[in-house]
Amino acid sequence: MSEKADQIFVLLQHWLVSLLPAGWQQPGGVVLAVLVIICLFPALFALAVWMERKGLGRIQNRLGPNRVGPFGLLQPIADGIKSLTKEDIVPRSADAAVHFLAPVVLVVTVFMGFAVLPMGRNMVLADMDAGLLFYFAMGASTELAVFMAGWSSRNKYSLLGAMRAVAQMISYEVVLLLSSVAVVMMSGSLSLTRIVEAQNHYSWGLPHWYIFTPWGCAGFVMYAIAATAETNRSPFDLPEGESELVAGYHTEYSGFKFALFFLGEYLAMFSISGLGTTLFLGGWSAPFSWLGWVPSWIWFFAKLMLSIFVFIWMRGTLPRLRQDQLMNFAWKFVLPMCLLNLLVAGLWRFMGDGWPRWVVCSAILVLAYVGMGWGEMRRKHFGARSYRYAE
Amino acid sequence: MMGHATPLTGFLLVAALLFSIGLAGALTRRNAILVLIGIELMLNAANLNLIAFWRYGPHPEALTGMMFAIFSIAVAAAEAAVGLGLVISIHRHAHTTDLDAMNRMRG
Amino acid sequence: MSVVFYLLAALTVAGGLAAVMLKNTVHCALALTVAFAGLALFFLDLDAQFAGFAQILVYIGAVAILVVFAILLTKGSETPKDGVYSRNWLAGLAIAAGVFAVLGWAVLQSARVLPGPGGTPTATPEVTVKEIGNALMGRYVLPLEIVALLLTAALIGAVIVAMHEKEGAK
Amino acid sequence: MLGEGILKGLAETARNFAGSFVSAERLTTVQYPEQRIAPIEQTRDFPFLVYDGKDWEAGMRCVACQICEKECPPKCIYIVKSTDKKPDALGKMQIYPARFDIDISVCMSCQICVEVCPFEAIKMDTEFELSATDRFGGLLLDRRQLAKSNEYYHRIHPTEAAEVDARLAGEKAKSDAKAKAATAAAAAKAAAAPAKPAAAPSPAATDAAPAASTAPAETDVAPGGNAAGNPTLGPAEGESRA
Repeated sequence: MSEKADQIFVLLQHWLVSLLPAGWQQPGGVVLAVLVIICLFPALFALAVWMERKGLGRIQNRLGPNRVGPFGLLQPIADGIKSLTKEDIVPRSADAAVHFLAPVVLVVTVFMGFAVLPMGRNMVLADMDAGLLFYFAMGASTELAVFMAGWSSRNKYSLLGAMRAVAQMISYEVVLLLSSVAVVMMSGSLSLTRIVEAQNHYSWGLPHWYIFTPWGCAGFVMYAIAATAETNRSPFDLPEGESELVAGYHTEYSGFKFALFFLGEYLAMFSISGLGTTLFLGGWSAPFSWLGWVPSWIWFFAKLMLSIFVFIWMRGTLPRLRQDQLMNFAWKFVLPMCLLNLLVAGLWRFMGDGWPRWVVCSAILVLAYVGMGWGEMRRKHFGARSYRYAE
Repeated sequence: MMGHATPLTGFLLVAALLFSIGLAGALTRRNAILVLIGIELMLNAANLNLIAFWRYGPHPEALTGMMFAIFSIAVAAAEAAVGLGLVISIHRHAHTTDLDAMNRMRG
Repeated sequence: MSVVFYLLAALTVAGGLAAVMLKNTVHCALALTVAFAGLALFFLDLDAQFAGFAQILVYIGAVAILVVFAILLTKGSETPKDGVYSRNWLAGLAIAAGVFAVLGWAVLQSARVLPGPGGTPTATPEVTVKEIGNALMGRYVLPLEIVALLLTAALIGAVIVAMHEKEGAK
Repeated sequence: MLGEGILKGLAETARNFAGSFVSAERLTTVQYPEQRIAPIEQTRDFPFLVYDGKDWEAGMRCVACQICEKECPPKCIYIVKSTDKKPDALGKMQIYPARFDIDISVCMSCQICVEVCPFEAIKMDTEFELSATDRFGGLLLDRRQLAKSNEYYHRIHPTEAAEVDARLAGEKAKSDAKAKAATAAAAAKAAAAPAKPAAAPSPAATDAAPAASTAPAETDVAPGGNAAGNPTLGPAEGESRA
């Protein structure tokens, strides 16, 4: 029975596709899967918006929206309708074509990132051999959309916000790539389905997820930092710093285009935490061997929602980082740790099974972390601020 | 997907066209950055040729064409970085990116 | 000539032409990314999956942003006062046309002279990333190390060249 | 160790998040239109004019002295003096404002008008649900809308209203005593007048007496008069402000 529940969606797809004439079967299946993704994730986006507003409320000792619908569940729909009916003002001096294209490019590239994520046992839209590289290729083109948005609005604040956002996304994309290269090194393949299968074994009931190895844990922490920065969230949301940059690169957008940016940001959050669960948290594999009967796609979406909650939790807690702190942190702390993590992963691979490799690898990583952390904190003289003025 | 319907010459013609467009851009434009854009286009046209010959060549499993293309992508990226660095530092001193104005070496 | 090929060719050539001819430099850079995307689709069409994704990642992800940053840093986005084309643009155009004529002639000649492999492609090779990895670590390990060295040198060089001189800056 | 602070912060917010489900008193907010938090006594929103007794027009304390109009920083008060006079609380005939407008869309609730008013005529209200459909006319409150009874004032600012009433009652008592003294002096003078033909030789004494009696009356009247009559800037001002 559990096998049928696990493959319920795949069987559904085959049954629907079988209704089509023979020639159209293969493309029909793909179109069906694309339709599912395009409907499912905006629905999850509405759920995430609700979770975020209620979660932040609870963190700040208040209730959060509870007027529209039971427990405020219809609040995202109300927001959606509001943003659809709002007037869409395009500044006269804005560059109309690029101004219109920016949100479209952003949402399209973010949606294409979902094609390679394995959401359940053989439930992946496109099982590419170089799936991870495809994902990062799509991730890289969102920066361009951000720049287009910032530049085309012809507004100093949005240009400043766009420059900050692009600089931040580029430096943390390097970290994102390097922290996932360690996973590729260990699983031996760029295809995400094989990475999940490599993690899908159990010893004494505990899964072989990569997060339970020293290099995997360090890699996951750095991946989480880079993921938060890549989606301009919580401590790294300087580009949309309301206080000083009004709303960063989407200042001059209103109505539906602003809703598209909002959707784009949340979809990026979903896809990057989806990739995080696939690389480090074992994708759709169950946390314990005796829980194997639960359908695989439930695990994927449970982990996804958990990481969304951690995003919200961090947003409710951490103060915003300044631009230079943010860049220094990326280039001077996280990147060296990532390179060291690659060495440690190599060491882990060739030290063979047994407890010594656990001790050695974790010792190197902890020592490096404490050493660099101490070095970083010692030089940090919290004295008066020094200002550098542009000539 | 069964073999390609388009013969090799199609790809070569497109690559040649792209190459000459890049060359035209590099030769006729006044702004230094647009000359670099032209050069990027020429490099990409060469990549397209490499991949086309690899795909239509006798031994595609030898991966030579594709390896060349990947290395050429890496080198082109490095070249673009250094080229733009130069343009920025020239702009800082001469406050112009106009190629016709950069004649201080004429002596 | 399949429809896909024509579509991609049109997209790429249009992107290239726009990148060269537009007046506003930032529009040129965006048109350049369209040309890069067209080329990446060409690579995917030629079953070079790894090269196609690498092209998107390196060119659209990095080089396009680099060009755009350079344009903004050198205040290139304002339309230049004295015309967009250099003085002797006609000569440049003539040279480019000449080059295209020569290349085109050579391509058409070769197609006529060498029938057979030039025409139909061989069976689609199953190129997996593992093979690329083995090739990179096997036959091409030397170029790989040299390119690594080159990239580091270019990284440091570009930073030093474009870095802000502390003392003695005018 | 780097990152320690982040973990402590996350733990704190987690405790807050979990706590909000467990203990209700953590939640500081209420469901506004249905439940309301009683405004604290010092709340102030927009000014209103106090009147004694039942009839708002007769009992209005304001005497259109226009000090508040001059002192108001955003200049949102507009007063037109009346031509006739009406008796005020102390029975003295006073001018009253024929027109007293406050534009609450301009008013910034700074309470300067309350501080400078020598007659305790204008106080700060705690009413904040004043939204209007017409943004200009709807937010320009005229004399009728501004006038509110002393009892209302006692309800919203109990302690302050009590002090004001005490001071006004004190002044009233003083002016009554003075009035009584004045009538007594007038009666004594009238009694002294018929005796004058009988006692012609003692005019010097009566001259001194009236001078004496008028002098103290003068000093008595001055503070009381000033309190009730046209205020002149200067010592009297200082006294009523204190």
